Amino acid sequence: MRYKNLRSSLVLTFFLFFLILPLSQILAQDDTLPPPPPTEVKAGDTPNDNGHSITITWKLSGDDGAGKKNVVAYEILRSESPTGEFVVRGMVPAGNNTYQDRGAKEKEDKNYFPPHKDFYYKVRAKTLNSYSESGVAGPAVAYGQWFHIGKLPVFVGTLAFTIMVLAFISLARKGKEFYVRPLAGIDAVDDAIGRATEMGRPILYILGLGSAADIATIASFTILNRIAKKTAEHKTKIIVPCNDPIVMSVAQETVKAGYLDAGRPDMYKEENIFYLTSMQFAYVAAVNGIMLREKTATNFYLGKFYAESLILAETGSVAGSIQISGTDELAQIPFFVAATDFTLIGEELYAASAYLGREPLLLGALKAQDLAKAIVMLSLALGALAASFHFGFFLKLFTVQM
Amino acid sequence: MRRQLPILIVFVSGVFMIIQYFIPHESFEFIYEYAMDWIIIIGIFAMLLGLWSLTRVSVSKVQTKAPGWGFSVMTLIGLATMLFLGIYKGNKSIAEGTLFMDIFWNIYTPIQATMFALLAFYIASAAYRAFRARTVMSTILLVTALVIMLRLIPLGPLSGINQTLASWILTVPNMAAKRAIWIGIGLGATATCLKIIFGIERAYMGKD
Amino acid sequence: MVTDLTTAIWNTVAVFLTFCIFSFLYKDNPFYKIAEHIVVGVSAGYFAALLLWDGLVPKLWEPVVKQGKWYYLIPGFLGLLMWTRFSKRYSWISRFSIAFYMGIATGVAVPLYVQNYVLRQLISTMLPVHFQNLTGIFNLLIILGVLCSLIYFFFSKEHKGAMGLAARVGIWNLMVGFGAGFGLTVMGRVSLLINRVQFLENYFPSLIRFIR
Amino acid sequence: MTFYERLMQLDRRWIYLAIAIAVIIPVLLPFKVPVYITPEVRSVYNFVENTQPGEIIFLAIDYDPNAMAELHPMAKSIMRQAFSKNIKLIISALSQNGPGMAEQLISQISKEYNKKNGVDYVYLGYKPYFGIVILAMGQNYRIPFPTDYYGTPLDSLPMMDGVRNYDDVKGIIDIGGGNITEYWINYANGRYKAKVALGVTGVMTADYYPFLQSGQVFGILGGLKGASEYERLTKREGEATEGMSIQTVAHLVVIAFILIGNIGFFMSKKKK
Repeated sequence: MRYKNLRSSLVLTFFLFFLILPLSQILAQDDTLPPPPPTEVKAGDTPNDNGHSITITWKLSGDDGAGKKNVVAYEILRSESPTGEFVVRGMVPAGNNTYQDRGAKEKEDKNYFPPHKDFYYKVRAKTLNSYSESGVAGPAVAYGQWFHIGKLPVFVGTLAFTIMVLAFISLARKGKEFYVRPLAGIDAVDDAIGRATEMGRPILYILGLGSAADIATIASFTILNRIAKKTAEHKTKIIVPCNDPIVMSVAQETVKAGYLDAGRPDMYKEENIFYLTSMQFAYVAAVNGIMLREKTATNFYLGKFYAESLILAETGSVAGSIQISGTDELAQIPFFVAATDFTLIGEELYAASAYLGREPLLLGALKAQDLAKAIVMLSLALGALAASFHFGFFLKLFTVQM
Repeated sequence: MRRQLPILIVFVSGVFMIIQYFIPHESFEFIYEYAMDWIIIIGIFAMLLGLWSLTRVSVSKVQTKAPGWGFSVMTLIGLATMLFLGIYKGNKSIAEGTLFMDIFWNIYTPIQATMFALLAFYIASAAYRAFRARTVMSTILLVTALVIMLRLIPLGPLSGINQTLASWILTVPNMAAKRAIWIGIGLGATATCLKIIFGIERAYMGKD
Repeated sequence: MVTDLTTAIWNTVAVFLTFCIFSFLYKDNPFYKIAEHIVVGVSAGYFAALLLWDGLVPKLWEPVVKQGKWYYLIPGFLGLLMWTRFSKRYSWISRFSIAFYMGIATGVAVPLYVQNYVLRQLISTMLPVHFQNLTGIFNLLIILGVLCSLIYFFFSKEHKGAMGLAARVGIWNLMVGFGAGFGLTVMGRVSLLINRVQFLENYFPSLIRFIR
Repeated sequence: MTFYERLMQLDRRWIYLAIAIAVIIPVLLPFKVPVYITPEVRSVYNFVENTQPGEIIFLAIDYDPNAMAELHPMAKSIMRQAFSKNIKLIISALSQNGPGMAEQLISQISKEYNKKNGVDYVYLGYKPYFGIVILAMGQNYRIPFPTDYYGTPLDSLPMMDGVRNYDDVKGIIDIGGGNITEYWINYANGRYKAKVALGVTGVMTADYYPFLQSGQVFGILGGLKGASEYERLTKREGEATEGMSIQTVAHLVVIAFILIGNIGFFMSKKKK
C-alpha cells in the first residue's frame, strides 16, 4: 500500500514538475490552478494516547512557503475504505505537516472515534480557488497504549525521589540523626503559643481556602497536629474555623490526635473546630469578626490562600495578634511577607511539620528533599551549558511530551 | 482495624493513582475520572456535617445568650431561608429570576465585592507598615515595590528609565524567584504526599 | 439601574450592605456584624443548594438512576459513612472515606507536582548563556537567581561561608520577586474599589430619578 | 512621642481616609493628571498620523467583553484618529465572543464621523480557526471572508476594489486579549512581512515586550496605561484617562505613605 502510494506521488510530482510548473509560470497570478499536492502522506496510531486518535503526517505542497506560495491550509479527509467517500475531519494552516484526528471515547458521543478499526486518509492542499489531493494513506488503526513514553522523565523523577525519601527515612529509622538549620518562622511558633498562654487568650488557626485535596492544606494538617499538641500542653484554647466540611472533619481528628499526644484528651473541644461557609469572602468576613471579638493572641495562616490573605493579615494586625503565615500560592506570599510577623515561603510550609515535631523520620524526608534539590541544581547547571553549546539531546532528557 | 486499615487504603489508592498517571489506556482514564468523582461525592455528603456544625455553633450561642447572640439568629435565618428556597421547587429552585438568586445577587454579591474592595485600603496600610528600610531585605522589598508602582506615575524622562527597569525586574529576577519557589514547592509537596501515602505522617487520621 | 419598586428595594439592600462592610474600616460595629452574620448563613445555604443540584444530582443520582452506573453507589456509600461523624461512638468509621479521599488526592498530586513544578520549571530555566546581547546575559542572571534561591531553601546545611553568601543572594532575589508582586497588585485592587464606588455613584441618581 | 515617631505609627484609618479620598473624589469630579508618553505608544500614534487620507489600516479587534475595560478605549482612540484623518479601515474580530461587541463599537464611532460602511471602512467580522484566517488573509481577504459581516460580497464593496491582502494596507494594529496576538506576529509579520502593532491587556504586556525589541512589532499599547497615553496623544480623553488618573493618584498616596513611614523611621533613628 505504502509503496503504491509513493509511486503515485512520484508520478504526480513528475507530472507537476514538467507540466504544471511551466503552465503556472505563464498564468503566474492565476489561483485557479491546483497547487502541487502534499506528498508522502502517512497515517498511524497516535502514540501515548487512550486509543481514539490517528496521527497523519505529510510533506508540504510545493507551493507552501515556496513556489507560488499560495497554499493557505491543508484539509484532512478520512474514509473507511480506500475507494469510499472521504469526509473532512479537520484543517490546519499552511506550514504545518501533521494532524491528529481525534474523537470522543464514549460510544454514544456524536464524535466517537472507534479504536481497532481501519481508516484511510487523504490530505488536501488548498489555495484561494482550487485544491489538490494527495494519494490515499492507510489503513491506520487507533489503539490505546499501556505506558506513556513522553512521560518517562516524570516517571524516572517520581521513582527516584520516592526511593530517596524512603532511603533516608529508613536511615533515620536505623538511628541516624540529621541536622536541620534553624528556621525563623518555626522558632517563633513556641514564643507565639507561650504569649497566648500568658495573655490568657486563644490561638486562631486558619487552614486556608483549599480543600482537603490540596497538598498545601494537607501540609497544614500536619502542622496543626504539632501546634495542637503544644497548645494542649499549655492549656491554651485553639480555634479552627474551616471553609470546607472535609477539611473540618480532618482538622477535628488532627487536633484530637494532638491533644492525645499531649496526654490531655479531656481538654479537646470539638466545637472549637467548626465550619462557617465555603464562599471565600463570606468566610473571611466571619474570620475577621472572630479575630476582633475573641481577641486572639496568635493567628496562624497556613495552607492555600488567595486574595483574602491580606484582609486576614491586616485585620489580625489591627487586633494586635502575632501572626505566622505560610502558603504555596505564589501571588499571596508578598502580602504575607509584608503584613505578618513570620512567613513560611513555599517549600518551608511543607518542611514545617518535620521541624515542629523533630521526629527523626520526617527529618529524614527533609534530607531527601535537599538531595533532590542538589540534583536539580546540578541538572540546571548542566542544562544551561547544554543549551549554550546546543546539545539538544541533554535538554530532551528533561522534556515531557504530552 | 480502626487505624491500620485506613492507612492501608491510603497506601493502595495513593500508589494506584500515581501509576495510573503513566498509563494512557482508556481503561485507566476511566478509573481516573471515576476516582475524581469519589472525591467529589464524598465531599458533597460531608456538606451535611458542615451545615450541622454551623447550626450547632449558632444555636448554642443563642441558647446560652452569649454576647452578640442576636446576630447568630440572623445567620440561622439566612441559612434556613436559602436552604428552603434552594430546595422546595426541585432543581428549578436555583434558576435565574427566583428569590434564591435575587438574594444571591443582592445580598451575597455586594458583600463579597465590598470585602474584595477593602483590599485597596489594606494594600496601602500594609505597604506603609511593612516597607521600612530597616534591613537589607526589607529595603530590597521596598525599592522593588516602589519601582513597580512608579510605572504609573509621570516622572518625565525618568519614566522611560523606570519602565525599562520595571520590565527587567519582572522578566529577570522576578522570573528567577518564581521558578525557584515553584521547584521548592514541587519537591516539598511531593515529599508531603509520599509521607502520607507511605503512612509516615498519619496524625490527620486521628488516634484511638 | 433602578427601574421599578422591586429593584429599588434590592438595590437599596445592596447599597446598605456595601456601607455595612465599608464601616469595618473604621472599626468593628453592629452594622458590620449584621452583614457578616447574614452573609455566612446565606452563603452556606446557597452553597449547599448548589452542591445538591449541581453536584449530587449529576454526579450520583443521574449516573445511578438514569444511566444505570450502579458502581457509583460505592462512592455514595463512602459519602454516607462520613455521616457516622454525627455519633461519637462510630465516628471512626468515617476514616475509611477520608482514607480514600486522601489517598486519591495525594496519589494524583505526586506526578503532577514532579512534572509541572519541578521538571517544567527546570527545563524552562535551561537557557542558553552567551555574551552577544543582553538576552544571553539576562539568561545567566536568571539561572544564577534560581540556583541561589534554591540554596536558600536548603534545610540540612547551615547557611555559612560560600553557601551562606549564595543563600543571602537567594533570599534577596526572592524579596525582589515579592516586591514586584506587591507593586503589580496595587492597580488591580484599586480597580476593585473604583468599581464599588461607581456602583454607588450609579445608584443614587437613578434612585432619585425613580422616586420622582 | 516625638513628631517623627508619630509619623511611624500613624493610625491606619488616616491611610484609609486618604485612599478613599483619592478614589472617590476623582470618580465624582473627573480630572486628569499628566502622563508620560512611552516611545512604544508614540510610534503607534505616529504611524497612524503619517498615514495619508485614503490609505488603509487593518484593525484587528481580538478581544471579548471580558477585556473591554482595558482594550475598548484603545480601539476607540485608534478608530477616531483614523476616521478624523480620513484613513480607511478594514476591521476583523476573530475572538469568539467579540464580533457583536466590535460591531456596536464600529457603528457608534462611524456615526460620529459620518463614515460609510464599504466606502470608508469594511467590517469583516468573525470566522473560526483564527490561525488559518490570518494566514489566508495574507493571500486574499476573500478566502476567509467572501462577504463582510453584513453579508455583502467583498467584491461589491467600493473600498475593497483592488485591495487583496496585507500588501495593500499600510499596517496592522491588533488589539487582543489572548493568544490570537501571537498569530498576528508569527503569521502576518513572520510570513507576510506586514507591519504589526499591538494593544494588549496589562497582564500580557511584559510578555510581548520582547517582540518590540526584536522588531517584530513596531509599537505596543499596554493595558489601561497604554490606552490612556493614546487618548492623551489623540487629545480626546475618555475612560482610560479617567481610570488611569485615579490609579495614578492612588499609587501616589501609597508611595507617599511609604515615604512618610521611612522619613519617620530615619529621623527618629538619627535622634537616638
